[in-house]
Amino acid sequence: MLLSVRNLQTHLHLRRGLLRAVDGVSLEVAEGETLGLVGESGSGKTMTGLSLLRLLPKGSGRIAGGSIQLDGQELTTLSEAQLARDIRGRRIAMIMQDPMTSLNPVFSIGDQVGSPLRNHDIARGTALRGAVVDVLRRVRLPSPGERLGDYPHQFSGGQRQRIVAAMAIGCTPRLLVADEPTTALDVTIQVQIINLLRTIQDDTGAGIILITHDLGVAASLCRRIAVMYAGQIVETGPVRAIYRSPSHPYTQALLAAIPRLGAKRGRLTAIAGQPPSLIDPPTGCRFAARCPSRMAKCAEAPPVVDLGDGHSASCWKLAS
Amino acid sequence: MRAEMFRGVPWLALLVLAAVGICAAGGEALLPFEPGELDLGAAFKPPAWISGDWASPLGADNLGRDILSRIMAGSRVSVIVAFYAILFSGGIGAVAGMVAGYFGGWVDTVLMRLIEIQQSVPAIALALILAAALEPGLPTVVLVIVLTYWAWYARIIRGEIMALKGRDYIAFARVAGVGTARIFLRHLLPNIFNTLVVLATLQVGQVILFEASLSFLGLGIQQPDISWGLMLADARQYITNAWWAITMPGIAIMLTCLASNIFGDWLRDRLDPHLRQL
Amino acid sequence: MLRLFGRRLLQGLFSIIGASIIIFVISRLSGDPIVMMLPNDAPLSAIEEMRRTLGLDRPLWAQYLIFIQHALVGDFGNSYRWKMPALQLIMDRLPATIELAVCGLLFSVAVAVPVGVMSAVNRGGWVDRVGRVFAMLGQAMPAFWVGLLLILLFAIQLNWLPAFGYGSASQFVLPAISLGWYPVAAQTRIVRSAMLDVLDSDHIRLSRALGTPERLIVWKYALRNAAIPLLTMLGVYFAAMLGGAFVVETIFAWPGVGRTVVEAVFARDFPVVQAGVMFTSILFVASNLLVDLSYGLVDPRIRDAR
Amino acid sequence: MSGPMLELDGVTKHYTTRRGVVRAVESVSLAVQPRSTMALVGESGCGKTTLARMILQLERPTAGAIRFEGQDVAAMRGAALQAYRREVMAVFQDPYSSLNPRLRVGTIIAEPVLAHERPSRAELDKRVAEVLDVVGLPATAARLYPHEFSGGQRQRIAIARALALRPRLMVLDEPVSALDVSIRAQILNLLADIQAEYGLTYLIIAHDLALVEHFSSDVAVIYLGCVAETGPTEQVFAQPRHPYTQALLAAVPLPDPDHVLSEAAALGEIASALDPPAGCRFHPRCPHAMDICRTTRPLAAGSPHITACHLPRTSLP
Amino acid sequence: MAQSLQRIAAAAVFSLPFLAHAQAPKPATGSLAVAFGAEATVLDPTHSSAGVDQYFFGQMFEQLVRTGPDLKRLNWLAETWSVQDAGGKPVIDIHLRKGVKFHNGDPLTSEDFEYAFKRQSDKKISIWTHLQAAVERFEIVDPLHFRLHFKEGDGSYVASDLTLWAMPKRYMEKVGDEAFERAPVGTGPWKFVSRSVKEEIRFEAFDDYWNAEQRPHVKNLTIKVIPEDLTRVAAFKTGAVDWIDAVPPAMTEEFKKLPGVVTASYVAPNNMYITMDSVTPESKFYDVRVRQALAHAINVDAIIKGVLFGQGQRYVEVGIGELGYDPDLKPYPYDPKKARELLKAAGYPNGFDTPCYNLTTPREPYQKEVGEAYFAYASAVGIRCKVVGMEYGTWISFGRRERQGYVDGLYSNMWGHGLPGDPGTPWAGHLHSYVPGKGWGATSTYSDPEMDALVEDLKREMDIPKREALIKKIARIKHERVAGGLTTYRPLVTFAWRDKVTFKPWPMAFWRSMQEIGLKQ
Repeated sequence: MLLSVRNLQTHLHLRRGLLRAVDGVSLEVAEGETLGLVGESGSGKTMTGLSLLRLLPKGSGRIAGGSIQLDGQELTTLSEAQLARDIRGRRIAMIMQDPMTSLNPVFSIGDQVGSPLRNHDIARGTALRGAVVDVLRRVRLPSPGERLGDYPHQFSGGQRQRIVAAMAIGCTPRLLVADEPTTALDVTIQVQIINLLRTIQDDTGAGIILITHDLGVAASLCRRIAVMYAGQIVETGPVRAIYRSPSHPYTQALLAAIPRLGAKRGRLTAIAGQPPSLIDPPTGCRFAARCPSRMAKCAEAPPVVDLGDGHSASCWKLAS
Repeated sequence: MRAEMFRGVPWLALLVLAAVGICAAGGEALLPFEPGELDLGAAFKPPAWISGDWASPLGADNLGRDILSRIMAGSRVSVIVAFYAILFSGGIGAVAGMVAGYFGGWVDTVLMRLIEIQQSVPAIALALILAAALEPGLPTVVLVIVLTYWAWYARIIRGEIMALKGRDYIAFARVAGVGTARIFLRHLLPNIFNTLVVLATLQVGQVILFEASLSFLGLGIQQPDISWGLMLADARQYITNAWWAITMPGIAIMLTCLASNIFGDWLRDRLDPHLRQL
Repeated sequence: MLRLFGRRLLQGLFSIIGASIIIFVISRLSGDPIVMMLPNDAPLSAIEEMRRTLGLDRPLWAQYLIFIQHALVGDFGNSYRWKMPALQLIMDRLPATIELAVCGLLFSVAVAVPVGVMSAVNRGGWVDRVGRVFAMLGQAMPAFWVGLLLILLFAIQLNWLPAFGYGSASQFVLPAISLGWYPVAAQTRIVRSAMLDVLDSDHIRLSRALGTPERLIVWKYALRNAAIPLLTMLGVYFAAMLGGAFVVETIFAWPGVGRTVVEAVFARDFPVVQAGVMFTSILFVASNLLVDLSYGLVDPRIRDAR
Repeated sequence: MSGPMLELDGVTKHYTTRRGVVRAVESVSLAVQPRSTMALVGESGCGKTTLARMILQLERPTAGAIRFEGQDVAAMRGAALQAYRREVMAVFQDPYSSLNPRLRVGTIIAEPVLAHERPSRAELDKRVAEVLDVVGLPATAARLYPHEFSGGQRQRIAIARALALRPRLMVLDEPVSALDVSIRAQILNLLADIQAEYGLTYLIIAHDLALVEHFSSDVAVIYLGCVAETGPTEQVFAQPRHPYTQALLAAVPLPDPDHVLSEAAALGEIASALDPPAGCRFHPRCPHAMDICRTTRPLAAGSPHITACHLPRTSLP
Repeated sequence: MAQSLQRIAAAAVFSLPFLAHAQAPKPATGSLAVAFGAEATVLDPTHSSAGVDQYFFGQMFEQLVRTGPDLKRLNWLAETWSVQDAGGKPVIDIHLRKGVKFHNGDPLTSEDFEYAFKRQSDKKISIWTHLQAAVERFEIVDPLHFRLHFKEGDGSYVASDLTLWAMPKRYMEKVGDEAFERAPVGTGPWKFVSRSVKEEIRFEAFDDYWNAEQRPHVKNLTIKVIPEDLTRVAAFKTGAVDWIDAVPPAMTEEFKKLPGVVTASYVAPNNMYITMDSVTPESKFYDVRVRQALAHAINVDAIIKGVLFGQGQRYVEVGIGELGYDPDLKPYPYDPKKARELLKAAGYPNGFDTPCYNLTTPREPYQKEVGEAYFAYASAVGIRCKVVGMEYGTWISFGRRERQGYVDGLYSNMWGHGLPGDPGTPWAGHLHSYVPGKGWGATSTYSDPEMDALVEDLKREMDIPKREALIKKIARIKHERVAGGLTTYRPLVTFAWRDKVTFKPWPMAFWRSMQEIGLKQ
């Protein structure tokens, strides 16, 4: 297994109290596989992604437990320097949500795309330029050779996201964490980036964790899906199983709550209430308060029920 | 909620400010001596812990006047100058900034040009000439500071208002037909209030220093009024005879400025974190 | 770019004219130079004649028009006291003041940038606290007091540095510190907060995620971003330095414009006051233009936007 | 049946900026029927928000007319304008910026009422409680400040505020795009209920095509300030005629693992409104672009399903 | 050296120094840097508008007559001169010294003085034309002999060392005024080298200087300008300069104790007094008893000791060394009881309130503090002062009759009598009653026909012994009536130099003349 996360606990020490952003997440990503981490804001999906690289908010964020193994190497015990040298950008790279802000406005893109290559000793000196042009070509940036001296503002949103992708894949990482890579883009551009990610995966064979709230994007790109709610994974499984036969009440409700193109007009099925606070989360099933098929048992933590074919969900309803 | 509100309050700074406030408000009643009272026999009496006595704990100046009494009396002038200077510069600046920021157009253009003109004349030069044109003294010092600082407020408030103007609640108020007066009073003013408070707090120190510089050049507060800047300027002639005469009011200035800046910093972090750069 | 430059130039010109009107009017209100120039026992007729010679009997607006007409060709009139062209008097002093202001500014930036960066990096730590208090001290002490204390300590007690004079590098040290300490606090705050913002930005997070060493992140990638707000304010700080020079020059016997103008104000030597203030205004406008132009060097967005 | 409630006739908006003239909206003509829901859909920067702001009289059109029940909105002054302000309300996108943080919810909701009427204290409280009840919030909410509510609840407050005067037209500017999926449905349902109960007309601005299809009765697809296609939602979505509409619809990823996206539907990226392409504004991205598209602006044709495209209608796929 | 001053008696005015021309002096070597507290503006004496200008031009230019270190008047560029009578009108007859050269080598002739006279009488150039107003005609007899013909007597002409400065006519006509200002040429001991305004002026000893005995003994002299007291002191203490001007009074004691440092104090040519309106009957000070009460109320000696650190010299109307100094004229003793009695007699048993204006810009050291002390003493006997501060510019026009009218209340004032001193001009200005447009009583607060006549006589009197007697007479009356202000003190100025420096102070430039300065061999 390329990446294996076991019982990850990530805490944020805030003024208001201890926020359990990620509370016992386990997941696996195989080589060449795309895992979709789907959830609403505050569900802990981004924190899970950041925990992999230990890029938590300075001062307040801390991995409190669990293990993260990349190709069998434990990452949680590595020093900050080792992480920076061997892991970040080298073996695990990241693409962030907003292409408008994830490039440094005052450095040329040649410098920025070249930076990981330099830092990880992939290319230096005269070879660097060629390497940068090459990687920009791989993300299909038009005429890359002429644009190395240009600055981010001279590119459109879609092109910038390509440049960000180029920065990420420069050192041919084994795992790519893409955090909402298309959310800030218009639909017609979104398609282009989705296709780019697909191409990258075909080229490099890297594993991808796609973090998104958009069930459509997840469906179009992922082989497996993990649904997060309130810091925990409530359901995980192959993409078809999740969309065709969702088992957890939350997954079901989520799919019912979105309007679908081409579907019949009618009343949407809303999920009542709001997600719980993660500072003092309820014991037992965290979705219980909003769940239409809530039972008395839900006051206790639900078991993970294996539904076969790598499909599992945490729910008392399924256990019985 | 309450505990949250007082978290990290710089108590020491507040204590200093409170002491200054009490000295200023207490007036004559608190003073150990009449601050203008001469006693040539006691000239350059050192502070109590050196070889003086506890009647004049901080010693006496060249005319034998009790330094502690003078510092306490001087606090009154500092507070009065700061109060009026801040009231008027803040008031004028806030109104100008609000009007220019909200209405934009030529009003804004005129204001911006005025601010630029104001900025291109060195404050001290303007102060000097103005103080020379009018009779130097407390009202002139206040006027000079107001003329210098209103633009500072106006610029910042204008920026704030322009940002606020883009807020949807202002847009909604206009859509709903809410009158301009009410938009100013209910939406704009309360939202710049914090900024004003922070700016005013930060200005205290600047006012005190400004007054000191003017007094140093001889155009600030005039006797028989006593101000810290004036004491400092006067005592520099005796710096090697009686270091305490120049050090004590200097420390008073330093502590007050530090305290008001620290308090202002804290207020800013509490009320208006986006003003961090000021 | 050129168009913008032209517009800024026009705005600057407008400011300078505005400033000249203000200075002209207020200084004329500030009293009569004649009584200062003539001996006490000069007869009234002599006073009247002097006033006529200097054109002080004309209405204010006429005096202003004459003034501006002459000023346009570089003639600010002769100093009443120095009997030499006011322009020359000011121009001769200007280099010393500019040098002092630049040194003061350099001192403040040289302190503010490292302190601001370290404060931001070690937010809430002791470096942050100590650095900010040091910076704040400058904002809490009158410049002339600092100057006197520095002379007392470094010139008289320790005899390390000269207390006065203009020329050698060591003579710049004490005046530059007295002048430059004041804005350190504000600059530190700008750098610190800009650094905090930048360090919290997506692109720095991405840099970090891609394994850029912390040293490079802070001193290369973040600092250049954080320098922009400081750079924006440098024109304003330069003006503040020019203003501060009025006080500091007196303490350190600095042969600059500030001292000349202060003395001219006391002597009601209008041509010198006007020329002096006009030139500090022009300097201010020019430095702001320079800052505007130099943004482009640091911020490519602005380079293109114009 | 009377005429449209709101009519846009050749509405144009140009801004002069330092960098040139931004042609944000170019000759837009639309008609909104009473009790219908008209959706303006398009990608970011297409001018849909500018259109909304002109309808709300926050900006004035450079050319063209906006008519509300036959009256020119731009010409309104004084009492007429105030009357218009009473009929038209808005709900904005960001529930955090649309409520003044320093006012209590009760005051916020009462504000439009107080701008037009002088009700007694008790009556005002009653009306505030009523609208709060309509949006599903308890009457006690009136005493709290906005920051004490979640995003979804704030959006309910914003709706209550817009509803307080019982307006006839409501402009909804991306009312749910800042909200989470599970909350979105609540708000959309609420808006639908309110429309049904009070007979409101909605003008909704959105970029989410699925939402538009679900929520609106009519739709106008906007590209770079121009209307590409407009008509009854069902018709437009079922038989999109404009290549841009087609591209948009093809690009939406469906929550269906078997759906295949096609990239070729729209080429390249959106041009800038600062220097829009001549002729048909979509032509640089259009897979069917012809010579005429590069030079001549296509006229709008058809009824009620209107398209602005040079392609012969018959040859359209 | 400081004590020498105390010994100076009434001036014996004429003395003719016998100067050896026999051997050429050996050229001076070495360099010296000194620091002044104030700076001259112009270098051409004719352009001068303030006494401080003498600090620089006084080193380069010379007059016909000069006062020596012992305050005796010496014939300087004039070998001999005398006041003669020509048909009822006075004439001053002058013979120039032979062999005097300008720095550029031109010999000094009568034409140079005629040129100086013309320039000084030219309103376009000079503000001192009134000093020449009484001169009718300048007559050149031969290159070394000329006469000044007067319309009427002008006592101040004699009192101010015959006012004319030796100006190099040929050189000036060649280069013009502006170039002259940048490279002045005189006959004095120091040759101009360079100047940087607000910074320094450099001189070089003039090898061909006519006076072989009284001359500098160092080649290069740099005068630095350092106005701030502490900075100037620091410059001296750190060795950047070896001689400083105006040691701050508070530091004089400390300086006297410094090893290897010589200090000396001299009386500055300024006379301090307190003015009050004695003309308007409504004025509280119209009554002579109130003025006398004030005179008894203020303890000037204590102020000199306490506030001025002894850096002041008490004077009564006329100072020591001045023409007409009268050792028998004693100040009113400090006697608050007497003061209260006088007030009571004048109808103010409970005293009264009055505004008191204090000059806050220090023209003289610690002047503001002295003012505060004056007013504190006055208040103590019942002349209750409401102190109002005045900045210099305001003060300058404050007492001027044609602008201000009479000011209610007390204000501190000053008008220098010069060095060695003659009160003729100041008395014309503040003792004579105000006559609009005539220059009489420009700042006067007093009016008395008897006094007016006496002051007018003094103005005309050119005969020194008669003049002296007249001054003594006026001083007595002035003192009795506390007329034209209550005289208090003359400030002292202290110089300090390292003992490797030899320095003999001459009163020119208020003791800052570098006539005799050098380095010990």
